[in-house]
Amino acid sequence: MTDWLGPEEWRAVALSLRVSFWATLFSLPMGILVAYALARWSFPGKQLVNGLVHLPLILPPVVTGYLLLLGFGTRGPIGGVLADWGIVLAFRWTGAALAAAIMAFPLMVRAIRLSIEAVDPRLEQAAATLGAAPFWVFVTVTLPMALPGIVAGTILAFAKAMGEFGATITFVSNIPGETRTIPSAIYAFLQVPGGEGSAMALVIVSVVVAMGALVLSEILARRVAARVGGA
Amino acid sequence: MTDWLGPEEWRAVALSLRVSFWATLFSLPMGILVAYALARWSFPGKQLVNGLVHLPLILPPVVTGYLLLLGFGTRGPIGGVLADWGIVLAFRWTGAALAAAIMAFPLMVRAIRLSIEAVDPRLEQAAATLGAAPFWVFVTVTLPMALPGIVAGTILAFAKAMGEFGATITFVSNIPGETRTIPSAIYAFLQVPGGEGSAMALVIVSVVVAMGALVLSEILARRVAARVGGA
Amino acid sequence: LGAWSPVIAAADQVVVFAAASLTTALTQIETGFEAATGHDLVVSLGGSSALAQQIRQGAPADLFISASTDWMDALAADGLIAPGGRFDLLGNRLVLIAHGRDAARVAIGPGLDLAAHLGEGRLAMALVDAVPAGIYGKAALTHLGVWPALAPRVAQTDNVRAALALVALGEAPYGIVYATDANAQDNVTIIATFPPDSHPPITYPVAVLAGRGGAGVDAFVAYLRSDAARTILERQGFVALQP
Amino acid sequence: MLEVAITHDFGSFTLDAQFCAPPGVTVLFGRSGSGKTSLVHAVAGLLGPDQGRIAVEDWVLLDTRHSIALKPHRRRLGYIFQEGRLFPHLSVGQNLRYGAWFAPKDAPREDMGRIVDLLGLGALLDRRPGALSGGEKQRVAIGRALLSAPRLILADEPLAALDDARKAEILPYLERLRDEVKIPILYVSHSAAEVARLATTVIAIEAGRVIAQGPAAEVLGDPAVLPLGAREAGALITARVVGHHDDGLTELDATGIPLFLPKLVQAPGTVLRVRIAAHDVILSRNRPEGLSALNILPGVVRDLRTGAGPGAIVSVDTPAGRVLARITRRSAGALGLVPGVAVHAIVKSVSVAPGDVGAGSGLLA
Amino acid sequence: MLEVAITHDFGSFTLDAQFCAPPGVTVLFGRSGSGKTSLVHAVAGLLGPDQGRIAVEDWVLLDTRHSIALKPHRRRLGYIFQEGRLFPHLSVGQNLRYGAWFAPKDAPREDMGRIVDLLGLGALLDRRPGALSGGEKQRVAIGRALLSAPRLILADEPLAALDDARKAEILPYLERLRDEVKIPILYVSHSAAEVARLATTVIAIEAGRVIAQGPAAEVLGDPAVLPLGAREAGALITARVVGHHDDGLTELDATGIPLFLPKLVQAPGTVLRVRIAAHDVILSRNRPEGLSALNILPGVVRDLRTGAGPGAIVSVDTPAGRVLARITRRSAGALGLVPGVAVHAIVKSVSVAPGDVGAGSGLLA
Ligand SMILES: Nc1ncnc2c1ncn2[C@@H]1O[C@H](COP(=O)(O)OP(=O)(O)OP(=O)(O)O)[C@@H](O)[C@H]1O
Ligand SMILES: Nc1ncnc2c1ncn2[C@@H]1O[C@H](COP(=O)(O)OP(=O)(O)OP(=O)(O)O)[C@@H](O)[C@H]1O
Ligand SMILES: [Mg+2]
Ligand SMILES: [Mg+2]
Repeated sequence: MTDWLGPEEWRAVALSLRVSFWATLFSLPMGILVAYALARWSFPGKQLVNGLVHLPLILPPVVTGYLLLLGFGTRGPIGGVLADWGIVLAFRWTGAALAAAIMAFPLMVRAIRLSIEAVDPRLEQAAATLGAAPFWVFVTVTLPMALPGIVAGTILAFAKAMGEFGATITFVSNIPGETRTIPSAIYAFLQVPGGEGSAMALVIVSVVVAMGALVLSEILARRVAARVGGA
Repeated sequence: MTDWLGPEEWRAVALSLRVSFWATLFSLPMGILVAYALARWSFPGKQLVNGLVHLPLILPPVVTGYLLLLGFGTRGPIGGVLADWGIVLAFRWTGAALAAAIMAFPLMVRAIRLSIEAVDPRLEQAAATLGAAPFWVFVTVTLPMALPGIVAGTILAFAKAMGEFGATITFVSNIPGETRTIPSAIYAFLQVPGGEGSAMALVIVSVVVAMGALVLSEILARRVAARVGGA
Repeated sequence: LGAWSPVIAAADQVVVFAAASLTTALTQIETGFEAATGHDLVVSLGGSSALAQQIRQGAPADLFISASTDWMDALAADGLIAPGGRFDLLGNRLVLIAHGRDAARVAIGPGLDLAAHLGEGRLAMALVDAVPAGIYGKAALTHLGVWPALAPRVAQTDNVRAALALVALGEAPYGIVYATDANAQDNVTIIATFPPDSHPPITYPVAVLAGRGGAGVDAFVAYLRSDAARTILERQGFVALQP
Repeated sequence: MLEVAITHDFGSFTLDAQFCAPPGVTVLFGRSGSGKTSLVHAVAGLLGPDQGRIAVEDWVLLDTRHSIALKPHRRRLGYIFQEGRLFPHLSVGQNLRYGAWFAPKDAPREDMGRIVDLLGLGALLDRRPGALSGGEKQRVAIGRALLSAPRLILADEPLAALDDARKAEILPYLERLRDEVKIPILYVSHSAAEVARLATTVIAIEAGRVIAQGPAAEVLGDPAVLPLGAREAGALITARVVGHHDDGLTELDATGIPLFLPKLVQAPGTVLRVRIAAHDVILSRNRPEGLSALNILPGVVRDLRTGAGPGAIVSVDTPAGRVLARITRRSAGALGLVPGVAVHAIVKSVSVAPGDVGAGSGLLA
Repeated sequence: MLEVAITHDFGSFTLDAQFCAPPGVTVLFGRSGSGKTSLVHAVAGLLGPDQGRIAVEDWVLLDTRHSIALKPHRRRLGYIFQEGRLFPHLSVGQNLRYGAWFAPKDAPREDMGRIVDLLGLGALLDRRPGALSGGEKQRVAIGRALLSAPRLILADEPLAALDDARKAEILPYLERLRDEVKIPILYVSHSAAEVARLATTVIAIEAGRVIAQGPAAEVLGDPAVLPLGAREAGALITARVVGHHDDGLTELDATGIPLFLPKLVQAPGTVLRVRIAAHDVILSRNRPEGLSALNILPGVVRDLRTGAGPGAIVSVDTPAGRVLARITRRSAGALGLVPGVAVHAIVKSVSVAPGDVGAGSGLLA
């Protein structure tokens, strides 16, 4: 089946996996933090943070990509600062990961937030009376109890990252081996006569990968729920 | 401020609101049903349903739009049947609503599912012993207890519908007044040199609308949670 | 070359940002160029507007091949193009297509009553104010005097391939696309070709970007002008403009 | 008549129990973890046992052999859960009315106002369960079950969270429910006082099995059958109300023997059960004089059991029925108690409440 | 010494309570909804009262005037909640060890194995709380709090869900905790038996206010102070273990009067408190002979209170201390009981357990 997808396409698949993996991994701690803050704290500007997090969902992806380009491009205010530190995002796979992470972030945060909100605060109180400081209450009670939602949110974010196109191609372009993810490759194929077959092959690959992740997450979540359940 | 946005753009805003509103409203019952089934039932093919629901998230939007075109176009198997009943989706705002609904569906289902899973089954048992048949248990206990998640999922879906572009333009193209939503208009502006200003005006409108919905949902959810809370 | 290049081999790496409609042609040109010169060609394909914006934001491109002159002009105005580095690579023809393998041809002229042909159906075009194929199509229909009648019946897509797909699927009975797209598509028939004078000339300009250059870039520019490239482009249905 | 016969394997724990619950209150009695809640769950349909049959008269709720298993909502139960399980999104009033929404139109109903008064919930109707104290929650749970027009009441330690005063207020209501409405009540309790006061039938459970069952008087009156240690021993005897005296005492007649109790509400002629706990009885060879205790039953020692401890249980046959006394072996020896010896059982009158020692309401001696 | 003085307005309910809890067990006693749990929450830091001060010795937990309010996790409490609150995602063993993870290294610790044995949790360590019975859950909750090396134990009706046998097993442990470890225990209970057995100090709460507080002997022994109805009345007297007899009885000396109890574990010489419930006392003008009751205390009537009911409470001064007797007005009249009259208080020996009537463990008479 080596000729089923060409080497270029396999590179796109590998790149998409890498981009989605790192995008998900890096946004997870931030996602948990933001979800927790939105679920349990009240602070000035909370609605603003909430709005910012959801922005990528509301905006057309092209706009998000455009804004990323303006902000994180080599000439952008943030991109310039990062470049001085040796971190280059523009037109790199790291930028693709950033775009994917930002696009997937609202989904991740929503899922985690809902499951944190569902944790019974009375259990957190019980942990506090047993001497657990807020951080440890979070680590030993809130986090494990919210695990099904965290798993769900993570996989959702991964799936979204695998499918992200508009923001990615606008921000980091479509450079083979560097930023040409599966969706970008599909786009390129669809732009030329006769490319539909190759596009479909890539669609199938990405569906298989994402479905695999999804089924895995269901199994994980069920196992976790069985452990936690029947309180 | 009438000249801040042209009449064309105001039409796009009105259309986007209409499309998102109906997309959300129509997918809500279905979303609740699917979320409940995934949360509480086990049936053969459950993983398949779960996968199908998430498909629009995984696929590049263009592919989803193309598949919609194949299935729901006037010549498509489903579109043909619907056309016989007088329901035309192709090139209509109704089609735009369908595309938006399908793209937003995974987000809605995930949020609702998580909050249904968080409802204590022992309360549902208690309702059953008091004579409530499963449907009534659902309506009087599960649904109200899951309300914060349902509100969250609905608003998430609405926000997503407001931002949907790729699938919509591929499925129903861009017909002013009929299918030219805010994102289509923004995209068009961004394609021509010097169009960024007009694009940004529309971005601001859509951000304001979606943020309004978001803040509203937070307030609603908080009120609901306060009613349910402290069990 | 910029700091971007992760591997700097003995041979140069040439980065080309090109309109997505050139995908197949550039894939073949890449193979030929790399075999012939030993340089490494990297092609990033996308919408001309997105690519131009990226170049404005400092994208590490050596060359830009645009599907319209507008964006090239805009870059030129910004001073992002190397002086003397711009030329028109190729041209294209705009055609009217119909659904089906053997639709009847029509004559394009002042008497064309496309609206009657359409009936309840739609005319598929790329975005008429934004995407080059749509802009050219609108110009042609305006030139023919039928635009006001047709405007409400146009289904605009975000790119010309999507317009082609609508016709191929029969969702729209007619469409206006490039000849290059229509040639390769089953299930559509070119029923007329718009006269070149009915719309601004369709050209794909190429430019070396400001501050770029070197042996690799020079070699690629030379290759683009070669017969080998010309053959490839013409096989795709383009009109090669450079001798 | 509720008939239950089920087996279920929990892995680490096996339930294997058969019992019949005639009309009235059937108390499931047993230590923590013995399987009481699991049995009640099976009756409610919340636990689907591996095998078994559950029926109320000829209305079959479960029969695994014939693949019958009514869904919980068709069983028309009023289940008072061990942990309340109030609906947090509904007000107290809505919680109380919940069951009535689903009850058949023609089902006999309790009056909402009456139950609210009885349970002291009047001031709480608009509150949410989240803002209630533990005992308040449990009272709402009781009210909710009673108001659902059930054909069978299941109560899992419904009074454990209540103070004695509140218990004393609610118990008579449960008694009336038992006596007036002909619905079986399956009642889980740890409290001997509650058991004595309410039980028509007692089912003793140990490690998932029924180790004793029968009429309350029998199970609680026979120390050999009683599984839970002599502490719970006591006898139930039947008496008729003779009349009410001016000093607040009610006189009963227990087959010729007068008994005095704090004023009862029952009309003269009413027949009652009274419980005499074994640890409340003092024995005397001579008829004692000049004591503050008003109730003295003459009788004959029937038998005497001693265990490993310092105690002994003496059964005394009196005209009113058998009475048990828990005394020390030392006293038994000192008084020369052997079967056939005539003795007087001195009963502290307060102990002779309407079946109830622990939760009686008046002052007496 | 725990000092609490807080006010808090719940809207429909106002808490306004001041009390001191000296070392030992301080029982909060009051009816459902009186504010007991709210008070305990305030001590734990789970409720931030509008105003007030809470301190253990000179360690201030809360002082609204100086804006001090320690976070719950800094208060080093072992809180046994009314509703268990076990961690559902941890096994029973992990639940038990939870508090120890956070306790200071040098804090004095209970031995895990001992507590596990005591609470009968050995077989449950690998289970999850979801698969436990109600009583099992509560036992785990008790163990979890005890194992967290607390400086103050808060217990909100910890034994309500347990059967008498299990209660009887755990109570002595709580007693030992009270006597051996010098940590204050704040204990909410409805059960007079538990109160009598454990309480050093009793705080009676009614509608959010403290209506009586003081040493247990005083509050429980004075029917005028006792808020909760005469049923709970009883006297506490102090006695010293004299020796253990062969027939399983332990002899005590209460200021010259011998008392016999079922075998106790305490060594001769130990000083104990024993409770004599008013309703377990029979009065006699003459010294009674030939009775199975072993414990008879001579004394003099101090006073006699009658209420609206048929009962009377007689205080009798005996050499061992004041004893209360609950008798009928009729008997009081018949025996001619007025202050100054000499009487004998006949106490059913089983009633004289180590402070505990309701949960005593042996047979006696
Ligand atoms: N959050 C709240 N809002 C309003 N009222 C409340 C709130 N929490 C408790 N209450 C009320 O305060 C009173 C005291 O409650 P608390 O839980 O302290 O009672 P308690 O003495 O522990 O009762 P129980 O013995 O039934 O557990 C109750 O009347 C209760 O309804
Ligand atoms: N889902 C389960 N899986 C395994 N064991 C279980 C499960 N549910 C209950 N058990 C076990 O079954 C036994 C009986 O539990 P049950 O709740 O019926 O006891 P109970 O008699 O009601 O006790 P309590 O008086 O403490 O409420 C217990 O040992 C318990 O641990
Ligand atoms: Mg139970
Ligand atoms: Mg309480």
